[in-house]
Amino acid sequence: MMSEELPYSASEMLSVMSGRLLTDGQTVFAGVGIPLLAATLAQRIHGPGITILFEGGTLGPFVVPGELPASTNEQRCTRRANMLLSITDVLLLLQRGYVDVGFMGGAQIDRYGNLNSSFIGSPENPSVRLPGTGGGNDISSLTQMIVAIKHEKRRFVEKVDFVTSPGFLTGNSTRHDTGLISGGMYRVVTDLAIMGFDEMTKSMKVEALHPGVTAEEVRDNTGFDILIGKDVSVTKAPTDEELSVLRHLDPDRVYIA
Amino acid sequence: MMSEELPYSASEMLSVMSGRLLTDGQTVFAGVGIPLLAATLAQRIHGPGITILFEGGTLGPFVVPGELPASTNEQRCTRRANMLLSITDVLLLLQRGYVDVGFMGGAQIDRYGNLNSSFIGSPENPSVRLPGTGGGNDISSLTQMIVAIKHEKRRFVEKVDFVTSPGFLTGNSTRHDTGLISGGMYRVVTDLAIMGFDEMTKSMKVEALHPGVTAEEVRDNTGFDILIGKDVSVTKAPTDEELSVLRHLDPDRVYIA
Amino acid sequence: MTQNYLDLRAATEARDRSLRSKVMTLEKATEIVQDGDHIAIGGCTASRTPLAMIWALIRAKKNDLSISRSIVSTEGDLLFGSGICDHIITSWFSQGIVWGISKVMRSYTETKRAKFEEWSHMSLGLRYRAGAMGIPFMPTRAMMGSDVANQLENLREIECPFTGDKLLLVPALNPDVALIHVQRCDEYGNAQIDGLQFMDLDLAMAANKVILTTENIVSNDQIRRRPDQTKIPFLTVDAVVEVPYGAAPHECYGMYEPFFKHMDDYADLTKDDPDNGVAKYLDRYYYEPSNWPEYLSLLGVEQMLDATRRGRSIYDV
Amino acid sequence: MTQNYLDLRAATEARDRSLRSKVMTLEKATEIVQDGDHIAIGGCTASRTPLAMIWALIRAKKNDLSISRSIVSTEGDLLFGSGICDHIITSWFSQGIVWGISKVMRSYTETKRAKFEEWSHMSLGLRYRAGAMGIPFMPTRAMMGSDVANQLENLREIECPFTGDKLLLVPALNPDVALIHVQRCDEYGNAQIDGLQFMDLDLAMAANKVILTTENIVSNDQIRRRPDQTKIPFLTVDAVVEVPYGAAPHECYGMYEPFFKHMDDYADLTKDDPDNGVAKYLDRYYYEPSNWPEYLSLLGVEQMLDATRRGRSIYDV
Repeated sequence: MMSEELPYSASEMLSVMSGRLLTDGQTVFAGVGIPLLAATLAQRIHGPGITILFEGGTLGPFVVPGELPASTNEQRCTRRANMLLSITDVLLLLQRGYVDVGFMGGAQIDRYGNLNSSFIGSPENPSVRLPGTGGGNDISSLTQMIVAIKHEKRRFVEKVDFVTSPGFLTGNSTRHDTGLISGGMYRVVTDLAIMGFDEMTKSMKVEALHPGVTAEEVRDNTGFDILIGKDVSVTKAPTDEELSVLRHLDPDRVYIA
Repeated sequence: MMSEELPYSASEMLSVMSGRLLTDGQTVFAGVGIPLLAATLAQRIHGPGITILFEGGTLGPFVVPGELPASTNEQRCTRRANMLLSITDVLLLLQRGYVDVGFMGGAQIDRYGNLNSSFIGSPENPSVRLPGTGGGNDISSLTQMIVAIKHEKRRFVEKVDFVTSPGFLTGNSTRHDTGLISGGMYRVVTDLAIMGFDEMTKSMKVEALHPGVTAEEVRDNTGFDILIGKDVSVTKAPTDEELSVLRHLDPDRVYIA
Repeated sequence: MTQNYLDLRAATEARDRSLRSKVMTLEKATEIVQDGDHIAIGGCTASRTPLAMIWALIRAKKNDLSISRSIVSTEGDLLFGSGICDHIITSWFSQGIVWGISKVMRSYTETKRAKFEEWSHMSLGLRYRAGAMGIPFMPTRAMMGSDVANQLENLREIECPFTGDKLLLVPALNPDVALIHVQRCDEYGNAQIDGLQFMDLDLAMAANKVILTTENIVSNDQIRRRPDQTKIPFLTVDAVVEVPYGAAPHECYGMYEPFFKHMDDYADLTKDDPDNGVAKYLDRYYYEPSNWPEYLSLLGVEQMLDATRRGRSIYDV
Repeated sequence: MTQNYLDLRAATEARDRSLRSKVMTLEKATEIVQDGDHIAIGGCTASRTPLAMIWALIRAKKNDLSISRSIVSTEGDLLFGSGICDHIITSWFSQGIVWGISKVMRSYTETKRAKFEEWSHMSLGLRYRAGAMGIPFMPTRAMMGSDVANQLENLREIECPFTGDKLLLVPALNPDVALIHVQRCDEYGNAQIDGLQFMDLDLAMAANKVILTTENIVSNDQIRRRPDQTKIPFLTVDAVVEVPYGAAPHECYGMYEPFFKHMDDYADLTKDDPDNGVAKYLDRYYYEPSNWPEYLSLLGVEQMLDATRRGRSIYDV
């Protein structure tokens, strides 16, 4: 876990690190919260040509600092947008292949990058009925994914209780074989590290550690046997510029607290 | 054929007689020309609640007298319309079941009400390549049809050279068996008579003769053995009111000449 | 739920689809909804929710409704809590991300008093779209391989006869009634919708009947001046009810944003004892007021003005 | 014509879809079209036909194009007559009902110098829609049993796995390039289309590349003020060309009606000797002018003013 004296919160870390994964010119399907912050941060810092899509039906909005939307389905999401579409049509952009990256969170993730946002416990007798997939299943079925999630053992599990949003299913070619011939997990970003997936087995693998974090720490906070790449790099700490842009976007610290 | 001294043209006769077949409150998919005139006439005379659809994407327009559109796809069609839709969506209203009657013409019609507007002669080596189906095939596949056509032997043929718009195909249940489970020919209106179709065999049958026309005349102008109903009635001649509305709509006699 | 095509057509044919006034009261409009019906709700999450109509249906003590909606917010709690519905089909069900998981949804589903049937967002949209198009299914490339699909019975997989691709077929959904709230429409039901459309256009076309609530009834002349702005045609509409602030305390694009304070209070009320919380809320806001303006008075003029100021600001660009 | 899904995605992925200016000349835009391409044309009959772009493609002497359009008018004659295209896919092909059957179409098809591949109007629309949705086919209940369907090779029939209904599947159509003329768009390609939309929205989404011609380029600020009026998103667009009267002598909704006298003259010219008539027309209007304003000058200011007066009248209600 982050030590107390770091000059940024875990959420700020997630936003900065995942924002850096986006490339200029990409079209990014983002949920509200950290994904939206990360994509907007990327726009301001290095990717002015990044286009954000919201599942409520918004294409290419300018998010107004301090007026972050509470859902993807309200008018705040549409401010200075290039276009509004129906929900079904904006999601169909994924199926047509117009989206480069999907960007979301999740309650649980497993070794193969499957996400659960439906049930904690068995679906028949859950201990918690979660809110459900929303567009998550569609996004992860149809495009390359970045997941931003806090690194905790209860979240990083051997097998998710329920596959809401498919990652690589049970690894190897199982995702492709089930009919999901495009997309797949690209990166998982946490407050400890950045993970990718083994090219063959599709098992989760640490690609980079955040400054001051050890591989041991990552293992301790992961509920399955996570691969550690041989050439694990170390990320650069969030810069002052990044943090100040983030804090300008979310002055009330609704999402970055 | 109409004798010379009648106080109305064959096209006026077609417009009046087919307009009378529409009922108030119906939704009518109409082509330009006689179908449009007939539907508009019906609106003004007895069916103010009739809604006209054009395949260009217009729902419920008011046609302006003297500004009759030359096609269903131009702005004149949209004057004071209730809604404009895409072509595909307005045609899908037929498939969804929102249209009561389709209304069109055709170059050839046969015993089972199949229409040809594609080829005269064989499709491989036609003597005339006609303009094609447009929405005709969709309309006749998906709803009940009224056809307005001049009664000539070369138009009323045993078997059309090409089934552009399906009627009852080869009669009996063949239309239904091919997958067209709704719609079908309802009436064929000519300058001589009004035809329906035998309930069992689906062969064309004279239902009513226009004033002064004999069954013999109809037979002579029909290229197949047409059924004559036992209780053939006689239509009422176009009234002065009907003719004056028509001539007001088309003062330049573009379509009613 | 996959309706026979000829039955669907017969139901449509039986409706009076002529250009006629359909203006009526909320109370009268509730008679269009039959016990046991499947009702589709327009809008999404806390946006353009037809809350006035839902309010009237709850007061009319309907029974055994099933409901579908793109994303379900507080109206889902109230539908469960009032007992008029025990089956909701949606992709996401909670008040909104900032308020956390709905305790009422949890309480009702975890005790199995009600069912939350989960579909992916797009697949539910495609079900309405297939219904709107008069076809029995829509093919899609999503949802395969997931437990979301595994839990659903009414799906088919095929190999594409053109390409050999594996495809999932989702069945058409033709709701018995759709409830849609719009900024304006005429007395016949020609509706304009500003801003986000959500799934409402497909809903109107798919449903067997449509009840429109509207902030404002405008003249048919105004509609006919810009027919390319009409989003829902009168043909599909069976009732038009003028209800200002008909989505409050949710948002209506360009007119008012959510009544945030009220939404916070609701979350607080249902946090610790969701069953009693929702019951209290229903008593106070749904059963006790004698009419819609009284309901709005309880929300309070101050919140109305605040929500309206924020709502209008979207055009100040 | 049914494109492999992964190839389609790869082609889309390879395009620069960022928010960047795409403004260029007609001549430059012709370079986007490759010999052998399948080109979809927006508008319908004599409405919003992207004639300036077609004019430029004919002048650029493209080869071996195939073309699809909802309904084909005089531009089909010119595409055949110029030799840049010998295969047109459409539901109806002639100048317009009032001018009778196109003699040029007859001449070219009856002598088998060119092919007119006939689909029903809706089925062609559904092919574009499937292409726009990223699915390989769309089911429909039309066209079965007819010779229109019998003449086509690329169709499949299935029994619906939900209902047992017989359904026809029409294959997705993803054109290499779509040409679309609009009233206004910004430099990035966000387009507003007034009035009749025809099949243009599906076309833009289905195509691998899109060339927009526009009466007027407006600022991105203006677009962002009413994002619910954007009909085609910049993402899909590869070229933006500002061409006033870019559909003349056809119509552009709300701006000008068809140049009727010119259309009558064209019909006369091609009536008796269609091959020579169309060749003469091409010489005079397509090859001889050195630029688009010169072409418009040949149509004549008087006809421009008349068409414009009639065009604007649609809003005088």
